[in-house]
Amino acid sequence: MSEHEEHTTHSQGFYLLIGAVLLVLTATTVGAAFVNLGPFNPVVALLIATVKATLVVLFFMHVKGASEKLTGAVVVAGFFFLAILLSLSLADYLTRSWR
Amino acid sequence: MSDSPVTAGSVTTMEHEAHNPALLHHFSDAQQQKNAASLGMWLFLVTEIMFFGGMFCAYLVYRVAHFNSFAAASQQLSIGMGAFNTAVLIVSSVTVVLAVKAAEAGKRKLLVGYLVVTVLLGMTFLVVKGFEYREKFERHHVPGPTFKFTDTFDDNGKQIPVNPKEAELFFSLYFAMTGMHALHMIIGCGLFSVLAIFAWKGHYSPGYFTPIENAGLYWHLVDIIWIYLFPLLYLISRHS
Amino acid sequence: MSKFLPLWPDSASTMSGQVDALYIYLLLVAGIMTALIFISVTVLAIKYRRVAGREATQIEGSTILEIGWSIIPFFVMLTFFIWGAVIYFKERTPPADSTEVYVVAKQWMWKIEHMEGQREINELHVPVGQNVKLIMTSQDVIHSFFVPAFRIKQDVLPGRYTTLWFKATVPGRYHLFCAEYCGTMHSGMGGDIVVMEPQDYAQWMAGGATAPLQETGKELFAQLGCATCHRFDVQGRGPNLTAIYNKPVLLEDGRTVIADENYVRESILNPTAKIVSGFKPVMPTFQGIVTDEQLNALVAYVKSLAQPTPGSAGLQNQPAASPDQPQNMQVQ
Amino acid sequence: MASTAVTANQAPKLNYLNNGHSLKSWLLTTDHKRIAILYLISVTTFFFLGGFFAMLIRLELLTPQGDLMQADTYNKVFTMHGMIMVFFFLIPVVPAVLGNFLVPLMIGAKDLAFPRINLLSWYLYVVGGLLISHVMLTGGVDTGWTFYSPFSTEYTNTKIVEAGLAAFVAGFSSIFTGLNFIVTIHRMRAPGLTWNRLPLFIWANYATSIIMILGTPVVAITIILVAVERLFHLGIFDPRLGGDPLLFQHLFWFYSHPAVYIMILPSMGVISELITCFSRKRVFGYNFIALSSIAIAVIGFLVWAHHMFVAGISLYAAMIFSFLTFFVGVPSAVKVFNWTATLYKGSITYATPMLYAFGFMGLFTIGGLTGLFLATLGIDVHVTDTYFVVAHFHYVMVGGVLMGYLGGMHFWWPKISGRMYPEGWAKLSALLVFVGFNLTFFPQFILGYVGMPRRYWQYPPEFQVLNVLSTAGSSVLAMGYLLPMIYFLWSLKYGPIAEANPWHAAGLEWKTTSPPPTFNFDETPVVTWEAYNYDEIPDKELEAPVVR
Ligand code: HEA
Ligand code: HEA
Ligand code: HEC
Ligand code: CUA
Ligand SMILES: [Cu+2]
Repeated sequence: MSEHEEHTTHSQGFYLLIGAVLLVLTATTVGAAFVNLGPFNPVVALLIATVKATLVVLFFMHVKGASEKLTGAVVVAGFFFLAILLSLSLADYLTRSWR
Repeated sequence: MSDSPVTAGSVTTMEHEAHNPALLHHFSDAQQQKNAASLGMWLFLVTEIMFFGGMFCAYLVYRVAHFNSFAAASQQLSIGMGAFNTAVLIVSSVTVVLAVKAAEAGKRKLLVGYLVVTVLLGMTFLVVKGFEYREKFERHHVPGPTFKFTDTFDDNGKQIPVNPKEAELFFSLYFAMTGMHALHMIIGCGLFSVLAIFAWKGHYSPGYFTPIENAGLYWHLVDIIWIYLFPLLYLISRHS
Repeated sequence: MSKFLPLWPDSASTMSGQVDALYIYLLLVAGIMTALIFISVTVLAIKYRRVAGREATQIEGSTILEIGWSIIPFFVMLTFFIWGAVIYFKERTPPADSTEVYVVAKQWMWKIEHMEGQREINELHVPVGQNVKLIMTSQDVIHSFFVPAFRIKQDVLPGRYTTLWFKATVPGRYHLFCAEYCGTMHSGMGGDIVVMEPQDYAQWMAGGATAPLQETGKELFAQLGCATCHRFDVQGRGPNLTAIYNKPVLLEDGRTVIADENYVRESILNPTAKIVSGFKPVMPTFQGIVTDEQLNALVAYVKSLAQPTPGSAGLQNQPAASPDQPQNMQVQ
Repeated sequence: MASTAVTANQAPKLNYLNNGHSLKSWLLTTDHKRIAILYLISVTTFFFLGGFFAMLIRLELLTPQGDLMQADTYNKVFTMHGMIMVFFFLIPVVPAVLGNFLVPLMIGAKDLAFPRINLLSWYLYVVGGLLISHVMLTGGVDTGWTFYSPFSTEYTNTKIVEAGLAAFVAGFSSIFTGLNFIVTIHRMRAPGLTWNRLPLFIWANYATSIIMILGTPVVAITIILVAVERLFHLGIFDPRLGGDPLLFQHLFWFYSHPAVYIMILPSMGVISELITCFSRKRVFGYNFIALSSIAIAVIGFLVWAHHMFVAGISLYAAMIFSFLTFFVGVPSAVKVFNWTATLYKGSITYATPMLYAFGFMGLFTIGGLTGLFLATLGIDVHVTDTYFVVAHFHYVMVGGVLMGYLGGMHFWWPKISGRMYPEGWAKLSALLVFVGFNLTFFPQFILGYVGMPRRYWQYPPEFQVLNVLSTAGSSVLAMGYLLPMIYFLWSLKYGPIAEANPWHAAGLEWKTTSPPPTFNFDETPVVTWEAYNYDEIPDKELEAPVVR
């Protein structure tokens, strides 16, 4: 079974490395919150969160290098429809006060 | 003729290579079963994304509408506990992924060890969360008749009074989102405890460790949700 | 229309003819399409019914046909969209010269306040030929103001204003319904719209009035102490409220918003939500202190400061152009 | 070939129905076909319950005054009618009954990918059903099936939390069904059964499952937020806290609009099967029908706020959503046109399933076109929340989905039960349903445009005539629904034994015996042909009409 499926697990060191990167990013995001970046504070926070999430999805959840393209498609679909929910809702809220 | 009905024969076509006790009868081989389980899990994770998505949508809409109050309320959260918990979850994700690796390598004791550590980390998270909640109770930051909020929003040194109602809204979302997340953590801890017992009993082999893998996927997703919850709830406008 | 078997609603506003025209167009297209499908199915089903010795002819499909019957209906639907959107836009944009009427909905009645001070319950008297703008809010759940004869409807929400306008054309008495489910007596939450000739209306107006709404508002403005901060002679602690209505306001956080009814309402109930640039957030909230009716009066008053006579100034359609942006009024 | 099947059947053969008779062998079964039967029984029960409430509604509306029941009772009645019909009947009906039965059969699999989760789905459904029955018996709910806040969160004192829980649990039942279908369709297809050889019913269920998975969780969390708001004062939608009641509507319709496609898509899949079989033809434009199902599923997520045009959303959002709504009309139109074109040069028989298919095409067209009326902003302002909307959705849901379901039930009844139903009675009931349906719901279009609001317990007297017509129609309709109930039950014992393939239809499900054995196929079939290869199924054997 596992013969005909090139397995995607990485070395232990690699996982520890990713873990360390995630911890550093956490520290960064806390630090960045205390710096006044004007409107860019939330942008930076979300950017870092997205990088972290991507690392988890790609390496911990083994989407990167998976023999199966379907998994990636499923993940992308999930976030795509979430984006629809958020953006079309905001399309209402952000234009409420326009005239 | 291609459409002739299947000849009525004996029903004993079940002689599959049933060398794996975990292989269910309706799959043709273990690979098919494994792929099915993995796809099923991923689809379930998508439902989780959408489930939390509803709350993220509410959060987004209200944050845009009541930014000052949200910032002021956010500043009342304990950034220390939040950051600590984020770190705990990240470490637990690492132990999970190492557990999967141990399972794949067939190292039973190592696998059990990692699972137990994961559960402990999960519990740590929940205990810290419990302390946070208690603090909220003590400071009357729990929505409802006893809710009180007198802090102001410090906008570059200018103190802007905050409508306590909107702060209450923030805390409603805070409790709904972190509460739902904590519920998922509890389920995850339970799941890994059971898996640890099974692993101890030797249910898994390098050829079959799908439950570990799938529980791992679940745990990582719960981690990802926290990765977003943390900056969104704790880190609004912390600079001053 | 027959009162026994009405097949078409009364038509009593400037909107109703326009909506009916679009409706008839839709009925026509839908009728043609339905007929097309029904007739094709019937004809094909009969023509190609099973007969001994004739086999079905297999056809794969035709990309040209597929594209054709995707694109053509789409363009037909586009006409629905455009026409419908134009009407909707008109329905949602009250003319500048509208008389304003405040509506407060609650389970299960409509409370109506005219600018001149008349109050009614479950009845609204309006003159023929006059644009009327309703400024509506609810004290409890969501309701919906629905006048079939005018072809208009708007949900009435707690916590904010929604608006609706119409111009009645035919005198008479028309149904007012609550169209959003609101509890036990939802079906009883109705009343009448009474459309009158202008002279009858004037006569009706002459009776029963208390003080005009903005006068009530003015009194409240003094009573509640608004006037201590919002002065008209010198710059007080709060901005001068003259002529803010329907003008853009620059906020402390750099955004600009239009000071419409909802803005004024919010400023009173939740002053810190939007801080006017250059001012300190010292205004106390009046939530729980003023009732919805009093709030309406205050809003009417603040608006009257911008409009010499209610509803007649033409400020509506010239937003950003005005040079007297609020920040010019600030001294601090 | 037909004869082999008959002989096979005459010998007492082990099939899924007689493989174990104990209650346990049913209640703990993991056989998708048995689970389908469990669903069939429970869903039918709820249909008649919902229908019973519909009759109460219609009786109350016979007169303008509210005389049959109290206003509160009426409100509870239409709420129960809507909730039961939507969550406990129409959403599960085609996927959970026909889909459960047929998806593995049609793709040549032994079962669904996760048989135990499939059983769990049914139990969740039952738990939800029991909860809603409990609510019904202990006071009911009166919010309408839409649960609009703040009425539901603050003002009503009926059993919102329990009813919400019922919908929540039923929602998870449907999520798991969808998950099971997607995995099964991806992973368990018989060798040779490529994506473009799949029956269109499978495509339709696949698209449906996508919606179930993406949409249902959102309504689940929304329901939880409402419950939490009532229980713990977490005011998420409360306007007094600066919350927005419209947010509830956004979240609710984000699911509940796509949910209407959960209902219609599987039924459309059924229609594709029926029309091809009874005109003995390859379907016209296979790819376009298949892709239009997916298109409907995806575009269906972009249009939800068309339920909120007068709710107080922004002018611009209303325009965006109106515009997007018209896009779903296109793939729906593609389907209708392709079905019609499939008839062309066919060899058509008028068996009962085909009559239902004709009914579907006509009534769905009317329902869908009036949906376009509602999507047109200027019209919706006038007719929203009136009986026009009620008529629209009964046309698509009853005239569309239910017709498709009944057609499918007749078509696959021989496969499910091993017996034929009585054709004459079936034709009569199809006629009753069609006539009764139009009499019930056509007057409601007029009522709506004249201005009668929905959810009204009493109404101005001038609307009475049209309401009387509608009530009269509904009793004809009730007859039309009771009849199949009776003759299906009758046929279980007295119906003629069905062949393996009584309709000489093309799908894989017809290549196994009727009723199928527990593991569906004695040998896993290998597919070497396209779907609907009716050219390869000789017509000559059918010289004598199939249908007597
Ligand atoms: C099975 C269920 C189902 C289906 C399939 C649909 C299909 C559609 N619905 Fe419907 N709808 C409901 C169930 C359904 N609906 C329910 C339950 C409600 C009320 C909920 C409540 O408030 O309680 C509702 C309400 C509803 C509203 C809100 C009304 C209101 O409350 O104000 C709207 C508005 O846009 C709408 C639109 C549509 C459209 C555009 C389609 C389209 O998908 C239809 C597409 C089909 C066609 C268009 C027909 C075929 C096409 C042709 C033959 C081509 C020819 C056409 C041209 C040339 C123009 N529906
Ligand atoms: C699948 C969905 C579905 C189905 C099949 C039906 C079927 C029917 N519906 Fe329903 N309806 C809805 C979904 C559905 N409805 C929804 C979602 C609403 C909105 C609710 C809301 O506003 O919240 C609604 C609302 C609604 C209203 C509007 C109520 C109002 O706004 O005040 C009306 C009024 O006529 C109505 C009538 C009918 C009728 C006559 C049938 C008939 O087709 C039913 C015929 C079937 C039978 C009659 C079954 C046979 C049963 C018997 C003979 C009874 C005997 C049995 C026992 C005693 C157990 N429905
Ligand atoms: C303690 C002083 C104070 C009192 C009392 C007060 N206000 Fe204000 N008001 C302010 C200040 C300061 C601002 C500008 C900052 C802000 O937007 O909060 C303001 C802003 C406003 C605005 C928005 C003005 C603009 O230019 O956009 C309105 C409208 C308003 N107030 C109405 C009222 C009414 C009506 C009352 C009485 C019921 C009232 N205020 C009582 C201080 C006050
Ligand atoms: Cu008020 Cu319905
Ligand atoms: Cu819809």
